[in-house]
Amino acid sequence: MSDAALDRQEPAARRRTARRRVPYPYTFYIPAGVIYAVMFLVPTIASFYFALTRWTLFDSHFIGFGNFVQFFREPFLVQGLVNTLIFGISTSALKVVLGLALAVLLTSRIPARGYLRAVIFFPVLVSFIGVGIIFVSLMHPTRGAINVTLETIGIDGPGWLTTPWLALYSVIIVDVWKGVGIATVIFIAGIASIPSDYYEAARIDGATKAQQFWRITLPLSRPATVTVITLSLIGGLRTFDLIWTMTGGGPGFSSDVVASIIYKQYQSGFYGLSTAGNVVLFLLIALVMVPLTTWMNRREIDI
Amino acid sequence: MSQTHTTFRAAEARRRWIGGAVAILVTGVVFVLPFLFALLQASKTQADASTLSFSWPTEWQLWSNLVAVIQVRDYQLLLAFFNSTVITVASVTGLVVFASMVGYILQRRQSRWNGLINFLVLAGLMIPPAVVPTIWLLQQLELFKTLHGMVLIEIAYNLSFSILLYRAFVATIPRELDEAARMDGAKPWQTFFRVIFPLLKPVTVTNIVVQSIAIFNDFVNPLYYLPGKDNVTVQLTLYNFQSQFETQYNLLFSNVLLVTIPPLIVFVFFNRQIVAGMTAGAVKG
Amino acid sequence: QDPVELTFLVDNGPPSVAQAEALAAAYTELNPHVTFDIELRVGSIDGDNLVKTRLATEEMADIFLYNSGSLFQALAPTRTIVELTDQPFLDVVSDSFEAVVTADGGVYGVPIGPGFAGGIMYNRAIYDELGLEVPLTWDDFMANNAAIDEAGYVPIAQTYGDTWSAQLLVLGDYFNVEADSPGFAERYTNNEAKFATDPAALRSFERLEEAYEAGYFNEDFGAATYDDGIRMIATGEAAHYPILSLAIDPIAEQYPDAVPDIGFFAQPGDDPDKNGLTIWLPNALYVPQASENIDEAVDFLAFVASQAGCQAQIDAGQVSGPYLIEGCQLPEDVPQATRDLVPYFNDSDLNLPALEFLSPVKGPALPQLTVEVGSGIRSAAEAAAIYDEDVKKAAQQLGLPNW
Amino acid sequence: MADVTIRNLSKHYGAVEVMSDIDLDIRSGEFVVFVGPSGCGKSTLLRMISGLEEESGGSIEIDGRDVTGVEPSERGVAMVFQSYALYPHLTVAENIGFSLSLARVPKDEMRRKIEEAANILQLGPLLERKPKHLSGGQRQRVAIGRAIVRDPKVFLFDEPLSNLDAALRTQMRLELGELHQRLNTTMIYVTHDQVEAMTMADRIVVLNGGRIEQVGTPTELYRAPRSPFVAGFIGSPKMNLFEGPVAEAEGAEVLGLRPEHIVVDATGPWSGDVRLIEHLGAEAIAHVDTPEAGRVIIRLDGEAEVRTGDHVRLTPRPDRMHRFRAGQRLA
Amino acid sequence: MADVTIRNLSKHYGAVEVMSDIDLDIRSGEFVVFVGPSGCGKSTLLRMISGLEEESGGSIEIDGRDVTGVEPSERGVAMVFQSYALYPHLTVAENIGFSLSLARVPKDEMRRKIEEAANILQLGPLLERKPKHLSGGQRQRVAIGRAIVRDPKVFLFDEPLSNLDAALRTQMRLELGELHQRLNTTMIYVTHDQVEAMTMADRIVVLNGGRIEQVGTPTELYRAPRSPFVAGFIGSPKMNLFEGPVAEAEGAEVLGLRPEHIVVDATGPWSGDVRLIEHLGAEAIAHVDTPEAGRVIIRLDGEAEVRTGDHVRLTPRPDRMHRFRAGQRLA
Ligand SMILES: Nc1ncnc2c1ncn2[C@@H]1O[C@H](COP(=O)(O)OP(=O)(O)OP(=O)(O)O)[C@@H](O)[C@H]1O
Ligand SMILES: Nc1ncnc2c1ncn2[C@@H]1O[C@H](COP(=O)(O)OP(=O)(O)OP(=O)(O)O)[C@@H](O)[C@H]1O
Ligand SMILES: [Mg+2]
Ligand SMILES: [Mg+2]
Repeated sequence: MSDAALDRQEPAARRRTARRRVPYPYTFYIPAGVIYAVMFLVPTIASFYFALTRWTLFDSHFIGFGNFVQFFREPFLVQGLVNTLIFGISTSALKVVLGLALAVLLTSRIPARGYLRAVIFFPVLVSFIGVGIIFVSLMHPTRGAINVTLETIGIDGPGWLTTPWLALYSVIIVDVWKGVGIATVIFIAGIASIPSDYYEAARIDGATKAQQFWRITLPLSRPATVTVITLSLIGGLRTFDLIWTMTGGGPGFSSDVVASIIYKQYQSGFYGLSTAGNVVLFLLIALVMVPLTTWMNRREIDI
Repeated sequence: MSQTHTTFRAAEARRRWIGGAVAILVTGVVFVLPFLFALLQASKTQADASTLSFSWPTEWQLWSNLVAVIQVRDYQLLLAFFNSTVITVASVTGLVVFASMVGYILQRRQSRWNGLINFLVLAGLMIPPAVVPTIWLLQQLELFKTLHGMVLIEIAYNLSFSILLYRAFVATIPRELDEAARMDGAKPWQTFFRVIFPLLKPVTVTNIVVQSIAIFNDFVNPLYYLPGKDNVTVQLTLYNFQSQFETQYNLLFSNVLLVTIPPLIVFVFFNRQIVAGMTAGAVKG
Repeated sequence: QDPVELTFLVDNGPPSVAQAEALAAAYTELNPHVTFDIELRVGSIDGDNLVKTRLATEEMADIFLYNSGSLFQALAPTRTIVELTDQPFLDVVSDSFEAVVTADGGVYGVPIGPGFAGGIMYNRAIYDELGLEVPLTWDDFMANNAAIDEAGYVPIAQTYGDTWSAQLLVLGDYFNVEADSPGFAERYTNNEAKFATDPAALRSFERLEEAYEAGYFNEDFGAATYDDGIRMIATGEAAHYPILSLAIDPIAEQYPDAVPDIGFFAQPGDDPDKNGLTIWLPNALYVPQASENIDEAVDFLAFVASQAGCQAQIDAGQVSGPYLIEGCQLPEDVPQATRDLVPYFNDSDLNLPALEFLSPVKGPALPQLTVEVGSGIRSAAEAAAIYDEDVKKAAQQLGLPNW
Repeated sequence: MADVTIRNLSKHYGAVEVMSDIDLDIRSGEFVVFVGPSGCGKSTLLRMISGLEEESGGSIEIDGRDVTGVEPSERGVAMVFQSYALYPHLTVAENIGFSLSLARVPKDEMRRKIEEAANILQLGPLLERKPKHLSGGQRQRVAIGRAIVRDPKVFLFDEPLSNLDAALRTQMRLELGELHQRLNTTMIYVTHDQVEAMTMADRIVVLNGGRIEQVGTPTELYRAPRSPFVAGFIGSPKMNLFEGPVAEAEGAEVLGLRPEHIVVDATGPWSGDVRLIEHLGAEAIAHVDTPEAGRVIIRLDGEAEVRTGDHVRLTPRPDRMHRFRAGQRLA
Repeated sequence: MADVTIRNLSKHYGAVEVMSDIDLDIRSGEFVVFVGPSGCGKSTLLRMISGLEEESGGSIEIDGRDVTGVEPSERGVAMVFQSYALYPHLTVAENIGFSLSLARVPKDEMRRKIEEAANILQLGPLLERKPKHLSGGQRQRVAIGRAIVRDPKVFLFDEPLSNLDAALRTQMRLELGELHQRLNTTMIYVTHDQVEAMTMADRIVVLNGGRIEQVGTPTELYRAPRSPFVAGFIGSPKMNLFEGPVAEAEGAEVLGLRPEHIVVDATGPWSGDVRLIEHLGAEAIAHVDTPEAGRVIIRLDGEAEVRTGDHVRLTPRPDRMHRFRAGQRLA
C-alpha cells in the first residue's frame, strides 16, 4: 500500500479506535510484558553495559570493546563455533525427526500407548546432573554397559567420551535421548489438533498411511514443527549443560561449544568477558534464528 | 460376520500387536535400561556404587538409602519438596495464563509491532539471564530470597517458550469462533477465557508438563536468587551427596529417583488430558 | 546474652562439612547462646561464582569458607571482608598461612582444616613386594614405574574423568620449578617468565608427557574418576596416584584396611638434593563486612584459630595433614600418608606452597591442557604456549599491573 | 459400476442406536437418493458405505465383495462430505487434484482433469486460492470437484448442492446426471431438495429414525406413498393429512391429499376462508381454514385471482386420495 | 426494530474487489432476502453489517446511528453463520445459552429461553451433546438457536436452512416468519432457496458480482425483472431467454418467457420434439427442441400426458413476454 493510501485511511482509523473495541487488545500483553520487562529485559540491558567493562563483580572498569577483541582471540573459538553449529543443527534435526515419528506412533492405536508415552518422556524428568552421571558411566570405555555389551559380541567399543572426535557426537545422542520427549509431546499436541475430517477425506481419496503422513500430518502439524525447530535449535545453539556434565568440553577442548567457552570464562571470574561472549553468542543465534523464524512464520500465515 | 471381515481385522490387530511389542522392546532398551542402572546404583553401598558399574548390588539397601536421603540435614528434602512445589505451581499457573494471552493476540492480530514482539520472544530464549544485575534488581524490589520473587523470575525466564507454543497452536482454532463469540456479546477477555482457552487444552497440558518439570528441576536460578537454608529446592539437595572430591553415588541416585517422582506424577496425570479433536464440529469448510 | 544464630556457608565436600560441624558444635558448647545455621554450597569453581555473587550483592552468610591464595585475592577482600590484622588470635596462626590470606598488608582469614600437599600417593604394599625405594629423582620414579609395569600393576593412575586431577603432575611439580629456576613465581607474576620459555617450568608439562608416552597409565585414564583413582591405589591396582594428600580421607572411609599401605612422597625433580614438597595451604574462614553479627562471627574465628578449635577438628577425625596452628599436635595414630607429610611440613626448606598461593595469576584452562598433554592430544611445548596465552588473558581480566 | 448390497446393517454410538436393520440392494449404475429428516442417519449410512464409520452389525458388499472392515481407499468410492473437509493447506487446484497426485497420475493428465472439473464447477479463476478465502458455495464446489476427478465405482454425495444458488444447482444437477450417464457409475446421493430427489433419482430411499420407510422410483413414492410419513415427506408443499371424520368417511384413519389435488370450484363440498397466500411466482400456495377438514393447503396457479380473506369452496379429487390405516397404505 | 442504511459500501480483499457501490435502505421491521450466485458477496455484505468485516469504504447506519467501526456486540445484531461456528467444547444447551450467560441472564430465565429455542428447533433430546456428535442439520439448528435466544434489533441469517429437510424447512420458515411478526425485528436473510426467498421476503435484493442488480418485492421481481440476469435468476426452472430472430421479432435483444407461460396447444406457432421430461410430482418440466427458438423449457401439470419423444406445438403467451435490450428491460 502506498503512503498516500495510508494517509487517506488515517482519519477513518482514528475514528474507529475511538469507538470500536479492538477484538484483540494489546492489554493482553500487559501482565507478561511487565514481568518480562522488569525481570528479564532491564537486567539484560544493564548487563550489556558490563560487556564493555572489565568486571570482577566488585569493580567494573570501562574498557570499550576490549572484551570483544579478547573474546575473538579465544584459542578454541573457531572449533567451538563449528561444534556449536554441529550440536545445534544435529540435535534439533534429530529431535524433529524422531519426535515426529514417535508422536505419530504414539497417537496411533498401538497397545501400551500410555506406557510408551511415559517411558519416552521419562528422561525429560531427570535433571541434567542425573543424566550426565548415568551416561558417563554407561559410556565408560572399559566398564561401561555399552562397551561391555559390545565386547560380548566381539566389538571393541570406542571411548565414547574420551576420543576427541567422538565425544561431541556421544553427547549429541544423549541430548537427543533426553530432549526428544519434549519434542514428542509438542508434536502429539499438534497432531491432536488436526481435525479428523482431513484424514477421512484422505482415506477416501486413496491415501496410504505413508501418504497420509506426508500429505496431511506433516503439513498440518506445521505449527508444532515450527515450534519444535525454533525451541530445539535455539536450545541446541545455546545449551551446554549436558556437555558440561558429561565431558566438561573435553577431552581437552574437543567438545567445547561457544556457550561452554563462555561458561568457563564466567567461572574463571572474567565476568565482563563472558558477558561480551554472551552478546556475541546472542547475535550469532539471532543471525540464524531471525531469518529462519520470519521465513517459517510467513509461510504459516498461509495455512 | 463374514470370513474376510474377521481375518482382515485380525491381521490388522496382529500387526498392531507386533508393532507394539517391538516398540516396547526398543524403548525398553533405550529408555528403561538407563533407569534400571540408576535404580541399581541407588540400591548399593557407597563403595559398591563408586565404580558405577552395571552390576547387581552386593548388598541391597535401597530402602535405607532412601531413608538416609530423606533424613539428611534435618529432613531437608521434605522442605525442598515443599518449596519446589510452591514455586512450580505458582509459576506454571502464571505462565499458562499470561503466555496464552500473549500467544493469542500475537497470532490473531497482525500489526507492525509483531516483528518486535516476536523478536523479544525469541530474545528471551536466546539471551542468557544476567545474574548479578538481576539480584541487584530483586534487592531493590525487596524480592530477593523470597518465593514470590523466584516465581516472577521463573515466569519471566520461561515466558518465551510458552508463548511460542501457544502462538503456534492458536492458529489451529478457527477464527469464526472468535467472531461468533463477538457476535454473542463477549468482551475480548471473555472470548479468550471462555472460548479460546478451553480449546487450547492440548497445548496447555503440554505447557504444564514441560514447564513444571523444567521449573521443578531448575538448579541454577534458585541457586542464585533463592539462597538460604529455608529456601532450599530439590535440585540443590543433590549437592548434599556430590562434591568436587567425593560423591556418594548410591545416595545421589536415591535422591535423583526421589525428586523425579513428582514430575512423573504430573506427567502421568496430565498426559491423559491431551485429547484429539478439540475443535471437531465447530465449522464447516 | 541474647541468642544469636550465625549463618555459615561451606562447600559440600565431606571434610569441609565435617570440620564446620565439629567447630560449630564445639563453639556452641562453650557459648550456648550462639547457634549455627550451616548452609552447603557447590564446591569447585561453580561455587566460586556463588561466593563472589553473594559477596558482591551483600548477601553473604556471617561466616564463609573459601580458598586462600589467588582465589581469595579475587574477592576484593579490602572492600568485602572484615580485616583481622590486629586480632590477637592470629599470633598462633602460622606465617605461611597468613601470607595467603593477606591483601594490601591486611590479614583476612583463619585456617580451617589441615594443610595438605600435592605429590604422589603410592601403594607401599607394591613397593614392598617389588622391593622399591621412594624415588628422589624423576628418573628413579620412571625406573620404578618400569618395574611396576613389568610386575603387571598400573604404574600411574590417572583420572581425567575429573579434569582437575589431571593438573597434579604439573602443579605438584612446583617445588622443583622453583628449585631449578629460583624466583619464578615473582617473574611469572610480573609477566617476565613464561611456562613455554622457562625450561624448568616447561619441564612440568614434559614430565606429564613422558609419563603418558611411556604408557604407564591405567587403560581407562580418560574416563576414570577420582573415585576410581582412590580405588586403584587403595586396592593395589595401581602403584602411584599423583593427587592431593587429602585423598587419604576417602580411603580411610571406604577402604579402612588399606590405610596402612598408603604412603605419600613429594613429586621428584631432577636433583636428588633438592627434593621437597609442594604444599597446599588450607581453606580459610572469613567474615563479610556486610554481616550483621560481625562481633560474634569474629569471636568464632578466634575459636577456630585456637588450640581448642584445632582439637575439635582432630577429634572429628580430620587428620589428613598437619594443622597450621602453633602447638596443635596430631595424634600418634594418624594414617601413614599423613605421617609421611609431617617431615616436609616441619622443615620450611622442604616445602613450598603451590604456585597459586604465590602468585595471583592462574590460567583457567590448565585442567583441559593437562588432559590434552596427558592424553597425547597435544605436545607439552604447545600446551605450555597456549597456557601462557591463557594466563595472559586471566591477568588482563584481573587488571593486574604489567599485563 | 458396481452394485452395493447392504444386509442387516446397524450402528450405535455408545448407547445411542442411530441405525438398525437396514437392508438395501443398489444395482450397478443406479442413481439412488437418500432422503429423510435431519438426523435420521443419512450421513451415517453413507459413511458406513464409504468405510469411514465402522458398522456395529451387519454387512456391506460392493461389487460382490464383502467390504466390511476394508479400508475406504480400497472400496473404490469417492465421497463429497457434508462438511466439505477441504484440505486447508492446499489450493483449490491441489485439493481437487489430491487423489490424482496420490495415485501418481502424470502431471499433464492431472492438470487436464483439474481444469475440466474446474470448468464444470465454474471454479476457473479460483484455482490458486486456499479454502479459507472462498465463499460457502465455492467451498462446496471444490468438495464436489475432489470427488468427480476420480474414477470410482461408487459415488457418495452428502448434500452436495445445498449451498449453491438455484441456477447453479440446476446446472450442477444436469452435470452430475450427465456424469452418471457417461461413467455409468453407481451414485448414492443425500439431499433435502425435492427437485433433486425427484429428477435425479432412479430410486429414492426414504429413511426415518434410522430405518428405511420406503424404497421406490420417484413417481411411485409420489403417487403411492406407503405410509403417512412418506406421504408427508415427499412433495412440497407437503400433502394434507386429515384425520377424524373426513378420513373415516373414506374408511381410513388418515386421509392424504396433495395440495394440487384439491381444486377451487364453486360447488365443492368444503368451504373456508383463505388465511394466507404464499406467492411462489409460477404458483401460489393457499392456506384455507375449513370447518369440515381443518387447515387445508392447496396449490394454485401463480396468476389465480384468490386473495387472503376470500371465501372459497374446495373439491378434493376422489381419484387422488391416499388412504392409510395403522400407518399402512390401504390398497 | 431498526432500519439499516447502507451507503456506497465497498470491500476488497487485498487487490480483489468483491463488493462495490452498495446502496441499500432497509426499513425497520422489514424482512429482506439477499439472493445471488455463489460467491457474489452475500456473506460478505452480511458480515459487514454485523461488524465482523471492516468496510473498505462507505458507511452503514443501524437505527439512525453510524455504526462504522462499532463493535459487533454493540450493534444489536444477531447472526447465524453459514459455517455454523459452534463452540466445540460446549454442549448444545451451552452453545445456545452462551450469549445469555455472558449477559448474566438469571439461570431460570436462561433455561427457559434455551428450552423454548430447543422446542422450536426440535433439539430437545440433543441439549447435552457436543457439536461433534450432531448431524449436519442438527448443527445448523443449533446455530439458529444461538441467534434466536437473543433479543437483537437486526437478525442476520446466512443460509440458515440449507441443511434441513423440506418438512423441517417449511416449519422453520413459518417459525422464523412468526418470530419476525412477534418481535417485529428487522431481518436480513441469505438463501438460495427460491421458495424461501419468494415466501418470506418483504423485499428481495438480487446481488451479482458484488453489485446490486435489483431490489423489489418478490412479485415485482418475478413479474418485472429489470435485467436478463434477474429474469434468469429468479424463478425455477429458470426463465427461457431467447436471442436472435425470435427476440428481434418482438423488438428486443433478449426475449424472456417463463416456462409456465409457454402453453402446449395444437395450434401453437412453435413446434418441436420433447427431449426430456423431469417429473417433480405436482408438475413436470419438459425440455423441447424447436427449430424456431431452440431449446425451450416448459412447465406442465404433473399429470399431463406428454412423453419424451412426443412432438408438440407451443404457444408463447404474448402478454407475459419480457423484453430486454442492452441488459435493460423495455417498458
Ligand atoms: N478472505 C478472502 N480473500 C479473498 N477473497 C475472498 C475472501 N473471502 C471471500 N472472498 C471472495 O469474495 C467473494 C464473495 O464471497 P462471499 O462469501 O461473500 O460469497 P457469497 O455470496 O456468500 O457466496 P456463497 O453463496 O457461495 O456463500 C467470493 O468470490 C470469495 O471468493
Ligand atoms: N458421534 C456421534 N455420537 C452420537 N450420536 C451421533 C454421532 N454422530 C451422529 N450422531 C447422531 O446420529 C444421528 C444420525 O446422524 P447423521 O449425521 O447420519 O444424520 P443425517 O441424516 O445426515 O442428518 P442431516 O440431514 O442433519 O445431516 C443423529 O441423530 C446424530 O445426532
Ligand atoms: Mg448428514
Ligand atoms: Mg456465503
